[in-house]
Amino acid sequence: MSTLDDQAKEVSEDVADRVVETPTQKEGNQVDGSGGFIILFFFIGLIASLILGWIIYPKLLYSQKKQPIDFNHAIHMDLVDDGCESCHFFREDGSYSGVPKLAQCIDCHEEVQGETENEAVFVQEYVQKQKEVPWLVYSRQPDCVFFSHVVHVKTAQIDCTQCHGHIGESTNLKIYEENRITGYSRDIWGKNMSGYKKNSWDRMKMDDCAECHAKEKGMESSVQTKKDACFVCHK
Amino acid sequence: MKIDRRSFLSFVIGGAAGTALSPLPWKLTDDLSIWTQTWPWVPVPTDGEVSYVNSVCTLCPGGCGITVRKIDNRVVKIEGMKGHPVNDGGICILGLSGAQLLYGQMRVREPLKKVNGRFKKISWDEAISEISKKLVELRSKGESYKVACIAGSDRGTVPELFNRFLTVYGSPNFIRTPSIQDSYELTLHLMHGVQGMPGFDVENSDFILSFSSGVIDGWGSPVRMFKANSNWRDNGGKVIQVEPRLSNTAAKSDKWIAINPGTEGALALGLAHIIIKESLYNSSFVNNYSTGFNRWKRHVMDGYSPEIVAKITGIDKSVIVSLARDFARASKPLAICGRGQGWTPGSLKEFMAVNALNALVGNINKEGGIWGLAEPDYINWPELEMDSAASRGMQEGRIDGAGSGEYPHAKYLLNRLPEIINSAEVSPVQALFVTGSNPCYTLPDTASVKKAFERIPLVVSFSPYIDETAEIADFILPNHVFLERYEDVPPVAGFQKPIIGLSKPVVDPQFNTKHVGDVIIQLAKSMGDFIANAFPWETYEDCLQTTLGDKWDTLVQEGYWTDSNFAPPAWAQGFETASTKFEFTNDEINSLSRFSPVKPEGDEASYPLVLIPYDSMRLASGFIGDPPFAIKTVEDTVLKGKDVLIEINPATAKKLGLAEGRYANLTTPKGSAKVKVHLFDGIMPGIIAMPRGLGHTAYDKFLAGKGINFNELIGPVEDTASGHDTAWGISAKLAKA
Amino acid sequence: MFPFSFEWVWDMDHIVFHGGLWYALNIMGLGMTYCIIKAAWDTYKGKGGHNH
Amino acid sequence: MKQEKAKKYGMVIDLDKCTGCGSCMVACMAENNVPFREDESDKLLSIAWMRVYKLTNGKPFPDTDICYLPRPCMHCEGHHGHSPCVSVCPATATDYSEETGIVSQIYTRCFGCRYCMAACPYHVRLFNWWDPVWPDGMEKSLSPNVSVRMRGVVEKCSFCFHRYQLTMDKAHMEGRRELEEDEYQTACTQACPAGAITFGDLNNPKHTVYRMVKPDHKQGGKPKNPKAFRLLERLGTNPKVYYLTSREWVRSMDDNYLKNESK
Amino acid sequence: MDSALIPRGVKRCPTWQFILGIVIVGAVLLWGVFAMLLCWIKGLNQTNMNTAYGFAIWIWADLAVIAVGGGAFFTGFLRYIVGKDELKNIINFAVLIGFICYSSALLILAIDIGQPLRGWFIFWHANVHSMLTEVAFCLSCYFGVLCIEYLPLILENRQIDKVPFFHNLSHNMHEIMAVFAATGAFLSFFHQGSLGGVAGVLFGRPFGFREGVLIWPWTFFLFTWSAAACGPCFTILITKITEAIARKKLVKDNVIELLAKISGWMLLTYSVAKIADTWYWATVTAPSKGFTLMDFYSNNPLYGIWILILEVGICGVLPALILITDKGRKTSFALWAAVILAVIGVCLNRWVMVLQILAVPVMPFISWHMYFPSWQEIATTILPVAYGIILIMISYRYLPIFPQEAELNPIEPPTYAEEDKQEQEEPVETQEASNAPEPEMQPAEA
Repeated sequence: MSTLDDQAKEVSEDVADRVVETPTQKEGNQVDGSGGFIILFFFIGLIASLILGWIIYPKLLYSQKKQPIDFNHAIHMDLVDDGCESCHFFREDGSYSGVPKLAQCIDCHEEVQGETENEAVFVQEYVQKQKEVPWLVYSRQPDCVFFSHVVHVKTAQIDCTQCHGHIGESTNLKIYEENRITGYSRDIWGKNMSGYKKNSWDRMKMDDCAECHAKEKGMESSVQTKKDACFVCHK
Repeated sequence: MKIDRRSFLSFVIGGAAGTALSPLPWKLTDDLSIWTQTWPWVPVPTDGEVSYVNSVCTLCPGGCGITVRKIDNRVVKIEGMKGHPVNDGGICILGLSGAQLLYGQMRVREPLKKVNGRFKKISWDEAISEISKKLVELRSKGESYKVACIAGSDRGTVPELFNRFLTVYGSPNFIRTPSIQDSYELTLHLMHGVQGMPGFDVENSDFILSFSSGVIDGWGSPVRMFKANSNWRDNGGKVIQVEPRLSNTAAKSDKWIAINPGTEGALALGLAHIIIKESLYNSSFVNNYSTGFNRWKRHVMDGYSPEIVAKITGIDKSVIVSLARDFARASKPLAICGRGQGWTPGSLKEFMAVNALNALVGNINKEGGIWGLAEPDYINWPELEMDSAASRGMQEGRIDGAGSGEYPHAKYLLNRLPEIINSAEVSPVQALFVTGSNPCYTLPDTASVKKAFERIPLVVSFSPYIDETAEIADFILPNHVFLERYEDVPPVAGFQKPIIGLSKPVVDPQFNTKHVGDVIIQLAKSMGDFIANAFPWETYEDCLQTTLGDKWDTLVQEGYWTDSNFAPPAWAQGFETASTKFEFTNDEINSLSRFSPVKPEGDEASYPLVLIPYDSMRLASGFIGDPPFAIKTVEDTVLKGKDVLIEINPATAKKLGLAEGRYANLTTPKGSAKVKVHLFDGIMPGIIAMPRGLGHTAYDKFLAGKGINFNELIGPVEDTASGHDTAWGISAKLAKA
Repeated sequence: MFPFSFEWVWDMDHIVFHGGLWYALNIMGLGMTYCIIKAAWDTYKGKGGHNH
Repeated sequence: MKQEKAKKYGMVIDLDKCTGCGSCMVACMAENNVPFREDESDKLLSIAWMRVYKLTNGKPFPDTDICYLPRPCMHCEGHHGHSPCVSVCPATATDYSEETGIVSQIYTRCFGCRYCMAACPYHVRLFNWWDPVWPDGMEKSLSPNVSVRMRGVVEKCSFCFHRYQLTMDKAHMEGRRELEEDEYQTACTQACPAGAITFGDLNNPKHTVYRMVKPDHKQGGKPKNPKAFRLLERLGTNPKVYYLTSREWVRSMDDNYLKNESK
Repeated sequence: MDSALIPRGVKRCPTWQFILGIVIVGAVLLWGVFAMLLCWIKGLNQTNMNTAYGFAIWIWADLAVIAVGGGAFFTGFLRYIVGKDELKNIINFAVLIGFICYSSALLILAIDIGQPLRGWFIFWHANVHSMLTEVAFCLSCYFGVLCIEYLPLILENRQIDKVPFFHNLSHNMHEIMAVFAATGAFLSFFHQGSLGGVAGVLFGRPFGFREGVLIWPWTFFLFTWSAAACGPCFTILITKITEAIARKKLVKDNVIELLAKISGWMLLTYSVAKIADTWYWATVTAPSKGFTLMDFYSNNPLYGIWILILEVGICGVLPALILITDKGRKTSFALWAAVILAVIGVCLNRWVMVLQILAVPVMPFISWHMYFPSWQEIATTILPVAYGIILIMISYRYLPIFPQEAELNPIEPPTYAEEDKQEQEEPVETQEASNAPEPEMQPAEA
């Protein structure tokens, strides 16, 4: 951060210099100055801005947040019978429970299990105080989105990894990178700033939903887009 | 190395090119637009598990079943309960706004005590002990009868707890707020010999003759009446509305008959005249199951010929005659009365005249008719043991004079109280409890009500909301709102079957409030001895559960209990009068003053117009004020900005030089107000109408300060027969402002 | 706007509309590019300035 | 996945039964997180997806009559889904679904040009002139099923589409693809104490609305029911909200007519 | 002080006068900017728009400003495509006016939309069936063209022109200007039309709706036509005003007259078409939707049939007749009156096609909607006027906008080196046009 600030200052000082200089230069300067020199400056500008845009900007844009508890999915997966749905279950009305509530955790974690420090903190800070864990949800979508897990998981039989990747096999939770402007996780735009994605779970923007809907569902119910209607994924 | 202008320009161009090739501008643009979609100051409702809780709405006496939709522990929406005998899924505008009365700004969030004119926080224990001390002091002075309680109802455990407390404390002054219930109860008592409330089998009637009753404007149990109205539409039932103004009921009725206000009783007697004259009455009922017919007939035949009635009511003679014939010839005709939503009792003789119509056509105690429903009998608490102080206090007459002297039949006469207090040297009421009511708003002549209340040294309000009465109280001990508390809901206004509902806590109390039942129990316990002993329950919930006994489980599960086998008693058994017959008249009735149209207060010369109130479903005018959603739906021809619009016939307006939307000064003998004018063809010339439910000074910013409270402009007019308030309007003057 | 955006449909409406659009944008873009490059070339060749 | 038969959700409102009580309006507000402000008496600034108009016959006392006309979004089908508003939206923020017949409005897409408001003759489209504000604590009554609209966008009645989504979830959970008639009902329909509103699939012969306004092909597709009409049908908006009335003067207000035209 | 920047061979007012002018107009501009910021920060509740008036004065201003800015494309079209070479003497100014009009239009749109930060959705998520999309695309593109056309003018500033690259760039751009102009004309044809289409496609609004060909309603063509007719009139009007204020002739009469003549014929044919359109609409289109013509012009306090007569007759046919006659064009008063009427006419037409559409009740049980703009709306609408005046002041002072100026107003000593003396240069660029003398040009020589 500090480096950028400094740079910015330098640049602005440069500008100031130039501005003061300009009126004094007058016509005399017009003829000199070699073409190569100019091109060099072009490249300096080009590279500086590329660095700014590709490297510094992402650093500035995302804040790094640690999860309150470093949850180990892998361990839990070994212990449960029903895969992801053991904890991330469906309610009877077809709604999806999402991130488990403390009440579910307490079923097993009434007492400290194992010896990790994480576990101790969890039981002390949350279980005993009956406080919900403020999990940071990597896949949290904007409020305007209606995502039906039941349709995707039960009806279309889509594997959880298709969107969520292999988080179920992870032993710890990665740093949550929050977009300072939008407040959403970096996982929505994708780790790659250019928006390039290798895996189906690398990005969770509307176009990714639309792409799959066009391919798999082949609906043409929208009069405007000849694709799936807006009021399918939006509320 | 010299950096000149061109180099710099080159640098800038390079920078621009690089920036364009980097994600910065594109992602920033995208993110900024996402930022506008998730502005931090726009709330995002949290998701959670959906659950539904069945309960009963107690915002009005309608007793509708509600299904409350919750997300985790939040009330998100209130819906009508499907299958509930009263409302079967339907719900009124006030019930729908109920969640706003739970979370709104009008809530009193903790017990408050007025110190030097301003409310200060106080703990529950302190508040109760201070009140208790004051009560003990009064009692020890032998002034226990100077304690009074004003309640919105006298049925159900909470009013009964108050009543019990007062009794064992030594005061007969439990007072119910006035409504048409007073008049109907008296009518039933005198004519049917039944102690109880009327049940109207409106659903099965095929001809409704309504004397200014707001059948679909909130009369009775509103949702039930809406449903009945739709039934009539489907099944060919007829509704005739007799009313000076084209109310929604009048507009939706099959025929609207405009009548001079206050003369409805005369019309009823006029109809009776024709029915008798043309022998259209049900002779089997009249001859075998009624008494006093001939005596009453004379009175009707002498005084109420169509010509006379036409003159009094302003209705064409032929209309009266054909109406009488249609009514009598319908298979299940039902005449009902009580103006608007029934907030004022009205003239007893008018009620009796209307009820006599039902008797004439024999539509009493049978399908599609009216019958008396006995008082609910589920509250069977242990006999009270009274000490001498209590007995002494109970022997004092009621402060409002009800039940003795001039007013032998009235149970409660709250309308008389302000005058009594204001005219006494020292207020005869030294301590006042107010629960489930807002007399400083709902009683006529609010200025004198407030003045009287200010003369009472101790006023305790149990309102969960900061209403007008709470504002002038010395203590506010906020009750839970209906979504936070248990309470039994005794039979519903006008419902034809005995039914008990149970209001349940849907969410935990949001604030530091306490169930009013618990407060009374705690208060009693703090006073020791007989008083404490009269309340053998730990908590109100305990009391309620014990009281309801075997009905408790049904109530918790279903939300209501109803006597499904109930049928009205047959004509032979239906009347508990001395004659065991329906009594058109008897000595007692005869001794009361005769029917005469009630004149509005004020002289015609200075007040050439007549101001009447009207009720609207969109404006809660009872002890609860309109929540934000409800007030939002009020039309701009009723309320514009902070101004109320007065309905006036264009012809009358023209005479007064008033135009649509213009300001005018409205003056009555009781007060004056600046109002706007709304030209409305549906109102009789010479009459102006104003909605009830506006002009609150308390509540939240969404309601306070909007419009004028009709009750500020009217005073009570005592019914010579019963002592109840019978004012239906007041003389008024309207002038350009 | 682009064939990969959600709203794009391969139909006449889009082809005609965006065809026109891209045609205009290209003329402007290419025209300006031509002018700039030619101006740079001319300058390099020593044209312009006071002497015209 | 097999495509189900297209639905055409529509509404029939019986004006003879409507009492003008306002329940539908508040049911809608409470269901759809509609904001409220201190002064809502300027109805042209007030947001109410369902608005009840008060019609008068204009006759002097005592022949005056009034009738209430609840007006949700008509979800016009127009010509092949080109309702007046859908085709004009420059950013595809509003759309017509052939699957349900519902005109959708996506608040996060809308950038507030208000062209759709100019296009809609029913004034069902409402603009958020202000930031929505819930006094402290009142945001607790907000429903998570409907997104809250920010300032600067247009909103309108959605036929409570979120209810469709939720019941569809339930159906999928139970392995069904089709909904029962009573499973998906709008908030106003459910709340109406007079039972004046009926909602359902106009394409489904099993649904009540279908029977109520069944088209008569001999009459050019107008409903057989002589009491039925739609608002401003002559404009070609092809709305999916039908009204029933037995009053002739109300009927004459369903559209604009020239003097010499007989209804 | 700024003499080095002033073009050769012409005289300009003293700097202090110039700055004073800028400051006065600048104050108005700042007022507008303040109102604009209010609208952005507090939202559109600052306006008097409402559910009935989703479009209001801004959209009218937008349409009007684009219509009168149509002079740029049409003059360009005549000059470069048709080959009316004389028009090269006014094309610069036409371009400048067009540039001002279009940039103002874009600015107003940016204020008008509820979510300015999402404005780009109209491009990215374009719905090609919406006339507004067409407007947005063509408007932005054409604004690009105007920038391209305006750029060489800037480059011709005495100082900038000294830079060989800029000189060459300007030269090269002139070389292929015909291509740009053609593209501009193409784009303009569509966006002027689409603006008409905006109203014409509203089949829920019988007052605005028109039949047409394919996807284009008749208003599409009428708008293009009227912009082509009235745009040049506005160019002439502003030229005349500028001349009046500068108190010298800037464009030769034959140029003005040529443009006026073409405008006149355009306006006449437009008026005929408009009358035909109105006739068809009043007798066929509207009645099919249950409306008579008078339904649209009665029962309200403002919109009467006078508005139609004023628009089509007094501000349409009348100026057209003046402009097509040689005498009319040559009579100063008549020319002034004609161009003013034509401009009023086209602005009135745009008002009617935006605001009257919304004022007319469509549901039979509602009444007319009346509207008056809030001060914020007025200020933001005046903002572009102030901005335009400032831009004209600056451009006139420093750029060779009028190629004939030097010829028409020769300066005594043909050298210009000593600009310090101010002679009796008239006060230039005070925005009051009203008190300027009749533009019977007295060449401003000593």
